[in-house]
Amino acid sequence: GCGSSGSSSGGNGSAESTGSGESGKITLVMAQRDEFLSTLEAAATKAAAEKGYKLTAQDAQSDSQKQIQFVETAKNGGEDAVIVNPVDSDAAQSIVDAAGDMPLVFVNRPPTDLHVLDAENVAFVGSDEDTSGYFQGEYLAQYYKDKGQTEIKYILLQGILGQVSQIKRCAGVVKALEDNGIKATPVVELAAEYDRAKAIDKISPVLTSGQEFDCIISNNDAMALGAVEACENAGITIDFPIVGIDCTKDGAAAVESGKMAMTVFQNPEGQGIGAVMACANLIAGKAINEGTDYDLDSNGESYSDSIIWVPFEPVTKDNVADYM
Amino acid sequence: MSEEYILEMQDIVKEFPGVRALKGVQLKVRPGTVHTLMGENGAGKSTLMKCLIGIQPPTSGKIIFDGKEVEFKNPLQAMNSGITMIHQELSPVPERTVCENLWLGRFPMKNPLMCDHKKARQEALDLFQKWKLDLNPDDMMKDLTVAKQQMVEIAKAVSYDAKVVVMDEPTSALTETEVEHLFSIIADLKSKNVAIIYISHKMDEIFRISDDITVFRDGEYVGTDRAENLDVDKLVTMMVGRQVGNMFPKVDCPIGDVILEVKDLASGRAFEHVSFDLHRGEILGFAGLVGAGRTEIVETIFGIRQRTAGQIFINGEEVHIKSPEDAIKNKIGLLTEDRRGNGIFGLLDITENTVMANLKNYGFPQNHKKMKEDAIKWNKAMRTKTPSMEQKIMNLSGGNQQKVLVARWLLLDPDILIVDEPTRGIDVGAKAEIHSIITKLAGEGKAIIMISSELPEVSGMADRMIVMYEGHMMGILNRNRESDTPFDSDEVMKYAHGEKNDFATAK
Amino acid sequence: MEATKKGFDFKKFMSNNAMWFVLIVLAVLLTIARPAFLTVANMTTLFTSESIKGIITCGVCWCILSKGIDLGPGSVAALAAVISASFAQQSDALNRLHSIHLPAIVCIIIGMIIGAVIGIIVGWLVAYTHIHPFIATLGSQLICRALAKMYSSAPVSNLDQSFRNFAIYKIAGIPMVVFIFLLIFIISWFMMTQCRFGKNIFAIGGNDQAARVAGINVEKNLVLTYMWSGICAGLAGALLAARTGSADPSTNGLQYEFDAIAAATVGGTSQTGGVCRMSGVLSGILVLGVINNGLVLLGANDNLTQIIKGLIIVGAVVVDMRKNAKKP
Amino acid sequence: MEATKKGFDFKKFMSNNAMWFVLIVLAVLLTIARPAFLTVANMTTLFTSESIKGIITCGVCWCILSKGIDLGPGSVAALAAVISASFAQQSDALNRLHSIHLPAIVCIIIGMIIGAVIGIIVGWLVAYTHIHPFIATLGSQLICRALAKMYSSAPVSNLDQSFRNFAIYKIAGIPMVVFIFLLIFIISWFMMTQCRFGKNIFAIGGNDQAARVAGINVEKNLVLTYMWSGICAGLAGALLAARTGSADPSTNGLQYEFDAIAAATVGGTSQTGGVCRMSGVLSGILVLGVINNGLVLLGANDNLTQIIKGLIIVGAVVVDMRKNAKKP
Ligand SMILES: Nc1ncnc2c1ncn2[C@@H]1O[C@H](COP(=O)(O)OP(=O)(O)OP(=O)(O)O)[C@@H](O)[C@H]1O
Ligand SMILES: Nc1ncnc2c1ncn2[C@@H]1O[C@H](COP(=O)(O)OP(=O)(O)OP(=O)(O)O)[C@@H](O)[C@H]1O
Ligand SMILES: [Mg+2]
Ligand SMILES: [Mg+2]
Repeated sequence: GCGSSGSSSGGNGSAESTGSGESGKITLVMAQRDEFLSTLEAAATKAAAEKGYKLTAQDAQSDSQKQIQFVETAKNGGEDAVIVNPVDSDAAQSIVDAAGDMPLVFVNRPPTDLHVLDAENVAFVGSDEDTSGYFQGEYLAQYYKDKGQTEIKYILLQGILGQVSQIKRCAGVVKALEDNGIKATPVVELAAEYDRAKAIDKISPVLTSGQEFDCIISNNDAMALGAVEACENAGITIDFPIVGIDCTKDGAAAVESGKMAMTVFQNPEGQGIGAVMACANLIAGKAINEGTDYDLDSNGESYSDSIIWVPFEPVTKDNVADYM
Repeated sequence: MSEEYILEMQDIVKEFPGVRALKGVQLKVRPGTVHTLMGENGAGKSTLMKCLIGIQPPTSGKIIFDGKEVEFKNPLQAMNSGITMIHQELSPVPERTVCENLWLGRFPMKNPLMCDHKKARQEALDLFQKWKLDLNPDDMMKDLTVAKQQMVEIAKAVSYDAKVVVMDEPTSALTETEVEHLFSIIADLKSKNVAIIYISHKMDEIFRISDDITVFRDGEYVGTDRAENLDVDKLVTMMVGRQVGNMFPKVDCPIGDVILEVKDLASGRAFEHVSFDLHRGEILGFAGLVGAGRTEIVETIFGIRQRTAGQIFINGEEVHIKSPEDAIKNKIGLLTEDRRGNGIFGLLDITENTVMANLKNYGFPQNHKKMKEDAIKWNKAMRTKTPSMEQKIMNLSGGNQQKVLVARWLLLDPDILIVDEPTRGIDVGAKAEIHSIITKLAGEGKAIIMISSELPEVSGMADRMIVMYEGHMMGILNRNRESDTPFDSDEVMKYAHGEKNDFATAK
Repeated sequence: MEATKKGFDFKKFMSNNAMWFVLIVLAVLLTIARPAFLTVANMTTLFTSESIKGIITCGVCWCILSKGIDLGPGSVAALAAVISASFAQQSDALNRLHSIHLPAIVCIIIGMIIGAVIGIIVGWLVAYTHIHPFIATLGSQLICRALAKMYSSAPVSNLDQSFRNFAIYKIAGIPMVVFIFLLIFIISWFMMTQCRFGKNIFAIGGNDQAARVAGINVEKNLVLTYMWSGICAGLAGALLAARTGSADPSTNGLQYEFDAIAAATVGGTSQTGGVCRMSGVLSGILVLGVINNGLVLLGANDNLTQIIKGLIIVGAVVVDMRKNAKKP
Repeated sequence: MEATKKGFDFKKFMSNNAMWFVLIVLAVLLTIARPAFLTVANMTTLFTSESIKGIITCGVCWCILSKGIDLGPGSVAALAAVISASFAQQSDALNRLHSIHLPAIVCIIIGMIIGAVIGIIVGWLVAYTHIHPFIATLGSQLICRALAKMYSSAPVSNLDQSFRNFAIYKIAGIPMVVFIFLLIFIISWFMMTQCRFGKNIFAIGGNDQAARVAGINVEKNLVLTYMWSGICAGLAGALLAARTGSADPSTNGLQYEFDAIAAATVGGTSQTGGVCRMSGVLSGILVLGVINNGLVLLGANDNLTQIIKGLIIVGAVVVDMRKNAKKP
């Protein structure tokens, strides 16, 4: 039961079309299977069932080739639409090619070149990764402005190096700090591959060696929670902000208890439901956001009507209750 | 000696870490002769040959071949210059055909890129025909008997038009017919002025074919002489540095109760209808040609091989031996014929190798002190030659490895000891020692089964002899205690070739 | 002992070709369950998606044959992918790594050269220092992955069409990458059965002492083996970039080595060295391909797919072992 | 031949303990570069971080000793982690998997039992079907990871403090997990040097045929070997959950098997079987630990860390090989 009041609105849309008697098949191709994507999958499966579709999920295990294969196989198998969470956002064109004229919805990670969405049958539903890190940065900037501090040193826990989410989240937080007039320098940048245990192991030597830092910035909640563990193990009182992204259940709990200062809610259920709705709308030839609460992209680009943004939402102690 | 030497090796020194295997030895070989190299196990014979053909470069020394000083970096260079070798330890590539093994590393080519399979096969056939070898180029190497694999090695060695052929114990896996065959090949090579360096521990062979004999002892050169100037006693004295007594110190001891009874035993097609009994104090010999199925019988009794029919009784009670573990529980020991394959633990030291079948006796936690004491005791009894008990067994010479294995089974103190080719590749001195130990064990009331492809050995030691032919028992012969020739060897050979069969009706 | 029968040996034929029968059975079952399986379109998909791993398998099977292993190909492919792709970026690419632009074929060759160089280093280590291939190639796996990420922290995309055509250009509806795979397969087969190099590797894998004693230059041949595996991995990497239109240093080729090793082993290549048949390797590649493809068509849950895949790999090898079954 | 000198053999001592010297050199260099390295706090951190992988290494080295390999531990650990953690969830946990709650020690034992069962299955396959351990354990890797994800798609968190204390409770400032690692290490050492089981495995790894003839029950001992490796992996998984406070089916234990194999091999365990010393294994674990820890302290870029790690693993094994240098 996650989902804030404002974010689970996809449900409204699905309720309208329940019992419409449609029957079809949708394949969901996930880049890998983790907590976030599993939640997304569950929401999408439920929404699809309500719309009369049978949704099958596939795990591409971080192999962009396999992803293309899944799409082609889905096409060969006569699926009605395919939802893809791309392994490599730069390889979106080849996925579009593989899908041919089958409706295709990218979810969660946007294609690097958004012009692939120009095709009739292609859409994107997701959250803007440029903003996730930015929210972290804005929060931190505010925090230090309040303290009257303009120079900070941070420890950065990175995801899998080279992945788009890692790159954008790191860039976003740095940019936000800069934009808000905070001079931030890294103490150390550690690649803990989104893993809690690796985060503990990597950050512990830094903590015990007594290096000075002002905050810990993490690319996701799991690593942030690892940092919390490591601090507790090392007997360090957490009087500095630790920030994460995802707002997993554990992450939200940690924000509530004050162990983490903030996280950024990325709405897996909204993305899952939105993707299924976009599929249904593509098949029916309607506007892709029909029946959802989400807006289309407003930049007025040629592909704007093919994008649904499910916003990131900063979560702090003040509003964490909405996300639990 | 005024003849030109085709090969001269001078002052060869070879050092291994902790061991000086060769301490400045020499060897001079005349063309068109058989030059035999003799010495106890570990004297350095194989090592010298490996130095010669470039497998292990000598630490120092000079090699003059065909008038030029040479130093081969690898076997290929040696082969290309005209020296080939049949190695002591067989080394076939089991998963390939005879043909491919024959042309290993020098497969005939159709063009610079492609192999010529047709030509390879044809040349193999021609070669086999020329040397009258009963080999099929298309057979998988792993399906051949050891003897046939050895014949492939021989074919390989003679197929190079070499000037010197080294044969390191070529007959240890051959039957008499094949040995005769090899000797005719050697004669042929001699007539073509090829020199043969021959290494063997079998005295009768040596005196039949040698022209010159060189003796080493402990990595040192003892001397060289014409074969006709030597006899067995002189030679043994040169090798061992002392006289060796009776080769077959058979002592007649009282034969006791039946301890082992085998009834109608079979294992697949390897052998069938094998029945015999074995008494305490008895040495039961198994004779037959290589491939007669003797090894399979004892492997089946010992539980290595699956029994498909028949019963085994020990002390009158039927036993079901499914693994060597069971066999050892029933106080049976087996010294296997394949020392490297299923005997030694190359990476472990002598102590561990000695106690390995006996670990149960060292308690929990294991008593290492007692292990070492036992190992020292039994290896002393076997006169194993080793720098220390911590030496890895793979660094010992073959004969010394064999002694460690004998020590292993003696330590176990089995009631029934089965020895399969116990003296294969062992020097005369050690051979006599092993024989006397076997005799002593029989005297203590143990029962012994002894397999040997050397008829004199079985004849010399056995109380009774079972002769096998192609997986069937042909006859059981009793020792004639009065005669000088306890078994009639003509008779034995008739059984062994299947020309005579006392059990024809049993089939 | 009995003389072996002459003529056609049915049992031997069966056991030598067991995987092909497994393949046929799988294909029939799948076609019954999902007629979409046995269509030209789906077969094209199957071959196309197995081609790149197939190329890697054609290299890795040599290492296994030589009694070694190669854990590097996935990472080598990633490194080759980013580097070769970086020379094939369109001039107006969003995130161009550098401004050097080379003809497509040269980019592909660069990928192969990268693989070859790494292969030579690994082979040298294996041959001359006697370090176990498992460790040498584990090292190359770690190092190449890191090098790929250092070379470019983000995916290298916006690649030339001429470069991409090496993978996706279609002849008679079949993408180029399939033809390249077949070419590599044939070269591998040719080397293994027709050239002295192949015979040498069989000998080295079967009994390296025997090979050495027979005058085979074991070291040189081992270096060549790992070089070949490297070349295949490098080519696979370049084609991977060409096929997906992007070279991603962090995910390209992840775990490909395991799929390749599994395919080779399912195809009867023995991990104890000295046994390999290219026809078997092909059957292994296809069995894994059919499983991957078929289970997707059946809509199986992917966790279940992994379990079935694991069971089939193990099961196939167990079945295959029975023909080499050691006597008791 | 001459007798070797009696008494202290310096050269042998050096070559047997080469890794300890490497370790000391590394430690000295690091301490000079970063005095924070050689502090009690950091040493505690280092040991704590390496303990879980160390436990896995104590199991994997047995498989390598027996001439096998175990690629399963990482996934087995993940499976054991989610299952054992699911029985230790607080009653008010956010996402409780089920309502069964068991005492902490029982949860840990459940983890070990899971490992043992998988180990027995794998060991049985290896021993009785003669399938190569690489394949058998590759299968267990795939299957266990999938099972873990099936068991729970999200991390299992909100664990009992009593369960977590098995890893994090501190005695004299040192977390329990370190003591458990040392206990497992000592058990491993004891079995290897003082028990018949250890000698049996040395024999099997050195020459399995000879071991059989010497009356050793090869099959039973192999099953026990993989069972022990499974137990270690299962325990490691449970402790991983206890340490991090959460069991994540998709990331727990990823690639741990490689770190373990690398540690064992750096510590002188030979991949060709029959050679292993627990003191060496410990040195291997610590060398890798020092690298991991030290490079973080030096603030090295992660990619660089991977490269250095790769080079050191390979380099260490090359150095170590020189003592076993095979004669040609
Ligand atoms: N690689 C090695 N390392 C250490 N010592 C070795 C090595 N190879 C051989 N030796 C030693 O060199 C000596 C000579 O061995 P070699 O094999 O040449 O004896 P041999 O005369 O052929 O004996 P055999 O009749 O048993 O075959 C032996 O003492 C052996 O222990
Ligand atoms: N791996 C095998 N595959 C097929 N047949 C075999 C195999 N091993 C042995 N045989 C057959 O079993 C029979 C006996 O073999 P073996 O040569 O071991 O006999 P042996 O009497 O023990 O001879 P020796 O002990 O003198 O070598 C032969 O007919 C042989 O062909
Ligand atoms: Mg010799
Ligand atoms: Mg025999």
